[in-house]
Amino acid sequence: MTTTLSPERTVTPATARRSLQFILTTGLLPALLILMCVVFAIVEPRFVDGSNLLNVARQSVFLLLIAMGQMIVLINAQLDLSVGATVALTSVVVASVTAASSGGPESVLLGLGAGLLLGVVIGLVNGCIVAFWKVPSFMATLGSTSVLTGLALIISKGAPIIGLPMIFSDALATSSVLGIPVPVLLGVVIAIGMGIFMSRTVPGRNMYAVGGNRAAALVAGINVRKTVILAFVLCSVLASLAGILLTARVGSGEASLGASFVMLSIAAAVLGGTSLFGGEGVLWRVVLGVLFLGVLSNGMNLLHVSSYIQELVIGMVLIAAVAAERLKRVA
Amino acid sequence: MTTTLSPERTVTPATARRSLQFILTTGLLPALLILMCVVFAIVEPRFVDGSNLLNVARQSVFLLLIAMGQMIVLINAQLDLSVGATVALTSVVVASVTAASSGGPESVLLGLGAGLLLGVVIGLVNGCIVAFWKVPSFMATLGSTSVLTGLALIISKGAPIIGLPMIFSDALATSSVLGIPVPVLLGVVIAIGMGIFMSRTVPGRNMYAVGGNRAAALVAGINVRKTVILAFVLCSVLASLAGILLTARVGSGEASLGASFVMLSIAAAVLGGTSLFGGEGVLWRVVLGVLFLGVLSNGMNLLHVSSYIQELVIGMVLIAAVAAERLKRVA
Amino acid sequence: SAGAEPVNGESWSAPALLTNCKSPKVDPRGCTGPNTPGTYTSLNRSEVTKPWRICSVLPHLKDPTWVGMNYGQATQARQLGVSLTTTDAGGYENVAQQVTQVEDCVSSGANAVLLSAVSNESLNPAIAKAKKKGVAVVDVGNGVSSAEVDARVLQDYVDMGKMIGTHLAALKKSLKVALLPGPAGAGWTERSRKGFEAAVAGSAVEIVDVKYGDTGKEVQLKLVEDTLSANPDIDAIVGTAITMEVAATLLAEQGKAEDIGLYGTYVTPQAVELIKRGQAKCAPSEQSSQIGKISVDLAVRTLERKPLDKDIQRYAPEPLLICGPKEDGYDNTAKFDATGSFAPQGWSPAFNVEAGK
Amino acid sequence: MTANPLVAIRNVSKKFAGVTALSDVSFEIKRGEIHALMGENGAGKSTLIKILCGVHKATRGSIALDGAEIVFDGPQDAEKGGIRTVFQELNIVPQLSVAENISLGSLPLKSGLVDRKKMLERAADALSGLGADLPLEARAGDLPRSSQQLIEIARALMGEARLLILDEPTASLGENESRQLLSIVTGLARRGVAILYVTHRMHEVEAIADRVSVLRDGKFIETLNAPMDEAIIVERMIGRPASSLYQHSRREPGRELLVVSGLGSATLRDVSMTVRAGEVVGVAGLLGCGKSDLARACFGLHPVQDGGIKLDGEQIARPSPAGMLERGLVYYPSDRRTEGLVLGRPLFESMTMGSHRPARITRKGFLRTQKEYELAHSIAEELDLRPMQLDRTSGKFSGGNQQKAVLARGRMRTAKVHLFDEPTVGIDVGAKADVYRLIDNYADAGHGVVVISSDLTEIIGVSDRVYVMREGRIAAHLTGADITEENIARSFFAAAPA
Ligand SMILES: Nc1ncnc2c1ncn2[C@@H]1O[C@H](COP(=O)(O)OP(=O)(O)OP(=O)(O)O)[C@@H](O)[C@H]1O
Ligand SMILES: Nc1ncnc2c1ncn2[C@@H]1O[C@H](COP(=O)(O)OP(=O)(O)OP(=O)(O)O)[C@@H](O)[C@H]1O
Ligand SMILES: [Mg+2]
Ligand SMILES: [Mg+2]
Repeated sequence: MTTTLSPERTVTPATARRSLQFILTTGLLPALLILMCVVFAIVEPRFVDGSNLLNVARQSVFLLLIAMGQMIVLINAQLDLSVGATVALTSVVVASVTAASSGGPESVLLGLGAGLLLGVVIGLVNGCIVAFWKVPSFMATLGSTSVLTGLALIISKGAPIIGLPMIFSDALATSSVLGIPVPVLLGVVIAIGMGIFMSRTVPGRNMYAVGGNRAAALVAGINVRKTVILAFVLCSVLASLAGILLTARVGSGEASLGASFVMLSIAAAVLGGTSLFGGEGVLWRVVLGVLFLGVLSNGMNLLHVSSYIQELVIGMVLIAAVAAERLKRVA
Repeated sequence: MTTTLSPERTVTPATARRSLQFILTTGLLPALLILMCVVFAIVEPRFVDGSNLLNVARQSVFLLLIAMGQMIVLINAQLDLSVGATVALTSVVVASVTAASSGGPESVLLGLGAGLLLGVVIGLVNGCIVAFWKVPSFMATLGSTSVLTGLALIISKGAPIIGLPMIFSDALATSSVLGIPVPVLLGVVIAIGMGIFMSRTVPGRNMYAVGGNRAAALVAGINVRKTVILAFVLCSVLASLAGILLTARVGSGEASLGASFVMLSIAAAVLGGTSLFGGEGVLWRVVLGVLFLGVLSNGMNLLHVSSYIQELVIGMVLIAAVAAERLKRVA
Repeated sequence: SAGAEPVNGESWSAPALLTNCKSPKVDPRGCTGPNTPGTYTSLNRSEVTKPWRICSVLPHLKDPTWVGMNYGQATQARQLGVSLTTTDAGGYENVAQQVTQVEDCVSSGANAVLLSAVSNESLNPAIAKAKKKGVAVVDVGNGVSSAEVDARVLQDYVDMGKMIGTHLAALKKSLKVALLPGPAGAGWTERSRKGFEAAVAGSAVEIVDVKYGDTGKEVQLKLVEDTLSANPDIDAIVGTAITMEVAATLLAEQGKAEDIGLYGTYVTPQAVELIKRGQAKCAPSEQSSQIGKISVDLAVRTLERKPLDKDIQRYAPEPLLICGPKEDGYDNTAKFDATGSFAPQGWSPAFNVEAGK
Repeated sequence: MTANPLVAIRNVSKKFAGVTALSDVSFEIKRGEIHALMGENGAGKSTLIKILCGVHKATRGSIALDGAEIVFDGPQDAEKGGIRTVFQELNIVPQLSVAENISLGSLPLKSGLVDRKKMLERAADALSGLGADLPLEARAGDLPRSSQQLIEIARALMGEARLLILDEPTASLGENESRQLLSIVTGLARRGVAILYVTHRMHEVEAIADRVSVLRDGKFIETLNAPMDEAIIVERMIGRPASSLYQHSRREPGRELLVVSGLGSATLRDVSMTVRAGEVVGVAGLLGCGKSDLARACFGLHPVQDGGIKLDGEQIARPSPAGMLERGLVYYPSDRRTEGLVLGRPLFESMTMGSHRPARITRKGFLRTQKEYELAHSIAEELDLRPMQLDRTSGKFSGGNQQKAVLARGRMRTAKVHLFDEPTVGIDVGAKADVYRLIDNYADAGHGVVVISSDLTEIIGVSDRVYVMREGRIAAHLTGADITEENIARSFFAAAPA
């Protein structure tokens, strides 16, 4: 009504209200992420360099893939602690296989195939232990972490596996399409696919039901075991893919690769609003969670924050972000 | 009826039945533990040496303390990932404080006091974040792990803190009473105390209620927040005590101490039948869980099993033991 | 196992640095101080009177440095016909685990412990206990501050850091350097930083950034990327061998290979390869498999009471600064003999070498 | 009675995000009276109770206890004020023993430690007062819902209460236990305890209530004095005169759809049952007689050792929920919170859960979310589900409306046989008629329907034939005019007629 009288006056509260609305419905995370980016950009203009932003994207892909898998498992009210060891074993196996191959273009496919197949097998084993033996996933995947790490060490004998064909790294790490690095492209495509899978397909929807109330899902005729096993397989395959891309990027097979992803992937998923108790989680928010962690650490590195202080800050930010989200929901 | 006819015949099935009964009611763990000890003793007689057994006991005390704390938190349907970082920070603080002290007998008390006080503070902070801010404990303690590690690094500047008075190590690590090392004695006394606390006191029982059904506990008039906070405080204090004893044992303050206890303590508690979902757990079984892990690793070391294979074995045993327990319960 | 050397039991000699730990100029804690170049001569199998039982306690067996150490130790144990069992703590964070392993070793009846400590300080009580039980202790690879050890075979990481620092300072160019020494809080990380800082102090080399991080490749990768973004104007990166491995590709990718020199505080076979190919400039080799060989020999010498030299308690293989074609005038890669540093390709760690074989 | 009432509720309003649960409610509860609180599903009864006992805070208005205004910070404050509550949702700790659950929050002490002996004595006393006999050391979670309900009531009855609030306490109790409870309640009232009693069972209100307050859509309508006319109460509740509750059209039963023969399990003994097309078969029995387990066995949720299950002529070797649904047998669980709904997800998801493909809301493997929502919406409309915001999470709906969402399941797929386990638990009179209409329509359409219920009038009202169960066996099989309250009740206790 008063718009004609004083446009400035009414626009401001409306915008403010709309942005408050946005924050309240979509959560604080996007707002925090934007705020953080703005602060970093002001304090350190190099942050918004094209090359640095591409850096952040490239670094985040590995965590993104693993965090998506973790989200899927978390939605099923499970947890996968073995993603790190899966990355390690995949790296070692893929490097061994491709190093022994001809080195032609087919070695890329061979490596991809071997790695993803391994992911399927690991996921099946984890899933079956949880679904059939009824071992809580925390323990099952803690155990399989140990087994997979042992296997990776036995295969690699404690030394990196070298001799990957150049074409492997070229194809999966350094090449780019339309200026976007292949791994980033892959990450985006898979994120979209997983987003559709979780929200628009029956197995995806079933995962929310199984995680939200397992008994009710069973009574409603959902094959709970199949659903849980599928979730573990997806998670392990995504972790394996991350392992393949990492191996291509670092150019060797390493049994020590990936350990840092276990807790980070859970943190990113939860930061993105995924519930640790199942039944809740949306893909695009997990993407934001990953970017949040990536930007925070990149920004602090650019600002030369000491690693000791970084530890401190990351811990506090993690707690504060989750707390803010909770308190907002209550309010 | 047939006892008079052929005593041997009837004794066997009766004994078998009774031992089966024992296994079914108290769980497989005691049986597995005994079996493992027997196997190790046969294959490697040194295993049952007095000195080796004392070794196992001495080594297991730290894990025992932390696993007891973890059990208490788990019974409340929470989780404490920060026990490792608590050990580290305690070590650094206690070493700094005692190294700066006179070195007389009061420095032992000073160190103990500072360490335990730190434990109380860490537990209060963790507990309040969980109880008041409603941050899931997984995230809260993941965050506080990062904060505590940062603090430990800042205080120690990344280097071990030396100069602990001799008396500190003497009193808390090397001395023994009636042939039993002080740390072991402490562990036993605290285990008994905690056992009574959890089974026979109101706050202890309340923890089972809160973990089993929070809403029910709330409407029954139990102060849920207070209970949860108390659990975190107990857990952190036990972790701090482990940190103090470890510091006395290694003779210096280290920011890298303790990280390996996080997963081990959860594994030991769950192996001992504690539920990851709250409301279930008995202290003496957690003691068995700790001994199980301690004996397994000690035995494999005595048998010179390669560390790669050890990883593999521990993982499989962990899964198998939990699975056996589950399947038994279903049967 | 693949690549094992022939066992002939013959004595061998190699250049080494010798330190008298009791000399007034030497700090008795850890026996660091001036050393004199000399030679280390091993025992002959015929001089060994008993099938001694030796334990080796390593921090982990997940990288070529420690696998190389294992190779050297196993090889020398076979040469001398003594038994050697190896345990590893599974990582630098597992202090308590390593203390346990030393105790397990002592209670298993070993005659000597080869201790590659995960912490400079924390193993001291365990060492004292082992000594009390009459077990010989040799400080291997990492260094401990205890004065009770019977002998030491190690390259101090202070010296490693110093070596690369001295080299940079000697270039007499003004260089802006980013230092990525390794995981925060690990003993060797802090020591190499200390050595490097001491060596470049007062020179034209300026340390503009220090970033800690685990030696997992994914961690170092991110760290180097961020370091490059944060410091576009640096002239050199000095880091762990893993840092060199990931940085070489990154620099090539970003077209900065010509502008930024890569230096390391230690090497892996891959890092050596990079130096040879000119993708990295220089890094010191601590000669870990050589350390391994000397450590077993020294332990047996101690047990047999046949010291090489009564006054010398600390031996180190002569450390090597490997520089490649990229570092004008310093290229020595042709002379580099990898067998002193690493296990041969395909070597599987030996956890149990039995006596007399 | 003293001048000021025990509890005075004045202008209480409560808003949740999106809904007003109560608006401007005022009435009083006197000492020693049994005050029934009635209203349709979602009328705000449970919300009002939660405000009275400190679980929720009122958005506006005040509550006075004994003339003094009170503000509770939590249930423990209410307990200190002498207010005891049995909530609609069960609040037991499944891992703890029966005895400990009864003493929850007030464990007896002896020299600082928990006095187990006293705890057991107390529990035994409390339960025997209810005429119940539960194993005191058993894990509460292993007991059926009805026993758990008894535990809760026993807990509330312990200690000195001034106001006892019971929110549908008999919803999952059998006839016997219900009767026992009613007599205890009257006894308490005679001793001066005020009782606030919520139920959807009219005959209970008639039997015990001194006054009835009615809520409709969150608004206070009226307080009626005894004696009361059922028709008037119902009219006040639903805002229009009540129609007849039970519909029962005459049908000719067709072929045998479900044949259960000689079923034996941990709780069932040689149970045989036949369900034909176009008939409604009632299954009655006392608490714990195994009537639920019978249905669960047919659906594959309860493991059986002997006997066979035949569905529409096909012998089922190993029934599983997914397989039985596929074949056209639908089971409606009695406990909506544990087995019916995903409480944290939108309600429509719980309605379509497991039925995406049979309901044809998928295309080429993808969900057609728009169509899904429309389908759920149309079925919800049929069942008069309220409020009609199906994207609210299930947990935010009132108990009765949650129950309706569970009942929607059979409309999502083509079904032949329906097994209803306590289908009207927590459903108001108006909606009950809807449910019975639903059941009758299924039978008219030639489906076989089984109704398992602890409510005898319900069994008699809907069934063409009735099986009565006792201790895991079929104790009687009644048809036609034999279906009477006396006959059924007699079979509860007496040996089965040969
Ligand atoms: N926690 C909550 N959040 C949001 N809305 C709620 C919540 N609890 C209740 N409501 C809403 O408040 C209204 C009243 O619910 P209430 O549970 O009080 O009904 P009721 O009278 O007890 O019904 P019933 O007979 O079905 O149990 C309903 O519309 C319900 O959806
Ligand atoms: N009071 C009780 N004490 C112990 N076990 C009981 C009791 N009541 C029932 N049970 C157990 O419950 C199981 C039968 O439960 P089921 O749910 O089939 O009975 P129901 O007739 O449906 O009873 P309800 O009316 O409680 O739903 C059996 O395992 C029986 O042993
Ligand atoms: Mg209600
Ligand atoms: Mg029932």
